Amino acid sequence: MQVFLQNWIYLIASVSLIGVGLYIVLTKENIFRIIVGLNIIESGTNLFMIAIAWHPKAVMPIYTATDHLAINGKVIAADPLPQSLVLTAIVIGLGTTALALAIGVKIFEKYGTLDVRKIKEAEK
Amino acid sequence: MIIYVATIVVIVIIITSLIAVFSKKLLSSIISMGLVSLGVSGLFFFLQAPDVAITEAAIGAGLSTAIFVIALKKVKKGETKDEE
Amino acid sequence: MNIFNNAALLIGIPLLFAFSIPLFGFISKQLTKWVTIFVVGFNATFSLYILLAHKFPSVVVMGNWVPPFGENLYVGPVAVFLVTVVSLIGLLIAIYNLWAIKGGDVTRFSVLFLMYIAGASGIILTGDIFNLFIFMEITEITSYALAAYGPERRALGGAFKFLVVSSIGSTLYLLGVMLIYTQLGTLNIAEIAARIGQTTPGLLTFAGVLLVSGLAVEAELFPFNGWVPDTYTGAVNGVSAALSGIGAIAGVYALFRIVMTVLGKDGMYVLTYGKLDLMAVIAILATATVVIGELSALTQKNVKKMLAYSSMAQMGLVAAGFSIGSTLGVYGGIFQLINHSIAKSMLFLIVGVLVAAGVGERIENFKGLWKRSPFLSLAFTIGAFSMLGFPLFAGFWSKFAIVGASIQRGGWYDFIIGLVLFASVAEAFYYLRIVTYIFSPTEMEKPKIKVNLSPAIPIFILAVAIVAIGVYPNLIGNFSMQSAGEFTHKMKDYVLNVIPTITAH
Amino acid sequence: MKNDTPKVFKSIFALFVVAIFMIGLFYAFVSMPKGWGVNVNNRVSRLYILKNVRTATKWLNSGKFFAKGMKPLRAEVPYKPIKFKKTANLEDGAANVVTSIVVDYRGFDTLGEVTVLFLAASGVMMLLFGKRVKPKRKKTEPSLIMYVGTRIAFAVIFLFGIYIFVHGHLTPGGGFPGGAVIASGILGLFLGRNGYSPNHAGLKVFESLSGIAFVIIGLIGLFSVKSFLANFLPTGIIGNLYSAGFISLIYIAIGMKVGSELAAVVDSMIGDTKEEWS
Repeated sequence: MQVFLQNWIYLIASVSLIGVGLYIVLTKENIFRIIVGLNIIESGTNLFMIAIAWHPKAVMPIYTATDHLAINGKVIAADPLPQSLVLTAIVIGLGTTALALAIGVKIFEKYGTLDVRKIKEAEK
Repeated sequence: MIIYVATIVVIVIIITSLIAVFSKKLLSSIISMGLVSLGVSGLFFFLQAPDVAITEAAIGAGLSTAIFVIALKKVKKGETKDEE
Repeated sequence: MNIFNNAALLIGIPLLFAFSIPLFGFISKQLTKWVTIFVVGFNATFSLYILLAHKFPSVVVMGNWVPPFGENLYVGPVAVFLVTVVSLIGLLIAIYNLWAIKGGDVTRFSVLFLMYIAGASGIILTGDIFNLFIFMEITEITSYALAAYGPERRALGGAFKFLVVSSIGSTLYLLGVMLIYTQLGTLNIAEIAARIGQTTPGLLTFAGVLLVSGLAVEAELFPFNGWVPDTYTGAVNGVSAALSGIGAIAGVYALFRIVMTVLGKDGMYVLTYGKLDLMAVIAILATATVVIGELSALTQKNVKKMLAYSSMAQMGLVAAGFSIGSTLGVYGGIFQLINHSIAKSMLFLIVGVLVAAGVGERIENFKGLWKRSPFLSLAFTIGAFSMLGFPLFAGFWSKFAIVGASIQRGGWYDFIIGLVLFASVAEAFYYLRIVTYIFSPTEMEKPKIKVNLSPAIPIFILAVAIVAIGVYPNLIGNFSMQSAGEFTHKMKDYVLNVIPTITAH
Repeated sequence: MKNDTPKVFKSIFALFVVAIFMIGLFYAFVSMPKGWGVNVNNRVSRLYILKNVRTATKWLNSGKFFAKGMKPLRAEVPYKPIKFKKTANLEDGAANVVTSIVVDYRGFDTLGEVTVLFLAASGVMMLLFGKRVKPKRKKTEPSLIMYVGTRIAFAVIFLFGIYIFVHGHLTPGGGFPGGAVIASGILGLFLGRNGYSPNHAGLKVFESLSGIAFVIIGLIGLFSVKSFLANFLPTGIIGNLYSAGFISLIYIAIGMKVGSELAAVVDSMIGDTKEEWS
């Protein structure tokens, strides 16, 4: 049980989050809800990237906590490279969210609605 | 056993994300998105990534949700009748 | 490995000035546009110098960590050639913007426009698969913001659509990158390209599908190009020109750098590793793109929307050319890509001038344009002829090359001949319709259109370029041929130039 | 999508897409190393953790690094023990390995990342640009406690943010969370008083100057060490505050930039504007 959870629980979580986010983006009509969906997708992706960097005996990749990130020449720390990539991805996600919200606010100012269908009708 | 705690957190996160799908009010959807981010940042801590956990908590869960709520205040009228 | 670290200035100088443009904005708004012109001009000059002084192939090492341990830029034949084209077209559009962009936050517009060009150059130059993602985000974020700029409200809808589609696309790309990382433990394109055969085929297939679907958004391939018409139509014309002239080059380059260099096998015709040949998949997607794009363009009454659909179809042709997989096919694809960028950005600029003069975007508005402005009419005709591949115009040679490549490959790739013919016939139909409208007489006398110097210069230069390439195709053709080899011979022309000792054990 | 598509079909279609996607990912996961199978020693991160890229570079240049069949010998790069607060003059002095990757080994990514945030903030400001107008709605005035409390809290939060990014090379954290913390302090000021508005010109100048500082640090590397974004300062003893070369300088620049940028984003989001096209 424990081994199964260690292998799969984070992957299941990340894939479910991506799936839920994708479902929101595909079905919802409100612009803000679509942005919520994008955010959830992003959380799922970040979780996936961290999950592949981890193994059950991992320690934090920081020398402040311990001198022994490697024992007998074998590294035991969690993989720091995906972690640094996720830092980047989080900040990029914030940028996209802010820009999307600004576009959404602007759409509401000019169309008076946040519903994608009504915006499409107003264009015709 | 930290893995069982993590399992509980994962279940909570998935339930919260489903609330984001099915809730009628936009605000509760946004708040549950923030909670998902917070839970994910907790998982990052279990996954030995404290840097990412801090960043996700400050940016993903905190500031992102705050900007969302501010933007929502500007479009207060758009919230109510769009979802049917 | 030749090291030429000063080429980092191609990214560094635009960044430096982009950060300082808000300070220039305190002095004058017009000044910020001149700063953009100056910086893009610097990029164009510098890349032209690298091209002509033959400083390539070389590697730019970032932070003193040589590849595959750190990040690097690869200044190969493709990169130099495409960066030169991107910065020259960007320079011309920046000159056009000098006149066209007024009102709103001009300072921030200049920042975004400058970084759009720099981001496209970064996509083309980078040698790291995650760095590619960062530059993709830079171009995408700038293009959402630029596409949403303008007084018209339809711009916002297009920008939002683009945002949603390409955010999902970049997430898929990131997942694909991480799947490859779990197998090979590196992010350097050269090392991945050399060792891609060591991965598990099933995982690699799925990773390849994810990468292709992420990159197809910017390359405007079929199921991922729903954003194209709305975004191109909604944006102001300078931005539409930049999207079709600069963004398209960067998108196609990224797609085929990943598919051919990273996932491809070395050989006479490039196939990809994994259980699925992604080059064949792309050929099918490209065919669908061409058919849908041309058929939709036929029914449009709005010239801008028609240009948008035509742009989509042309990108399909480019992808079809690449997907043949031989050096000749890639040559045709690159050549077609350059011709499309030049002609399409010129057409969008002309539409911009006409809209500003009050002519309008509908096809009926173009009636009797010849009397009102011979210069614009002639330029539009040149662009249209190049698009449909009329002999002695630039587009002819590239379509000819694609047909030649598909004959050389043979097999079921022969259908690309039919595809090119179909595209040419459809394009002839809708472009010549506009041309006949332009030259048909009208009863009503309308005032002449006065074209300012600032939009006239780029239109004139682009028109001259089309005619020059048409008369003397080797002007671009030689460089295209040189760059095509880099895509098809990945070990010799890419990997060994970046990591020379990878095969010395 | 047509307007009259029934909602059920749309949901079924979405579920279908999601299901295909999830099945594909699980299919990929089966053949992926996970849990006990993850081996950091085969990845390039091993070199970053051991801070031994220079040795690997030497091997690479002599053709020893790639074995037959192009297999890299990352797992055999020798391990030199690193003692916290004792070992000096490592090739990268940051005790936090994630920081050393973010700023040093993959510093170019971080420059791009800062640029992305800058461009997003520019986009928000460009879209919401216009003449400031009085809000139509009547707002409730925050109480005096709120007003005073946020101001006191701001000082503490500001200090905490600075702590986070100055200690980025020693403890978890760094420029981005530090900047975000500062921005949330400023957000508190917005909540504390109606009509609070920061000094816009000051924010702009601050943002530009810190961005320019980052690029100039990179250019100094280009002209002194002959490589863009190369470390040109001594790395000192690992674990000391004054160590790790240019990492703290870059993190200070990033922290300042992110803080002022996000504050500007919040400011343009909160304010009501009326756009004007001349």
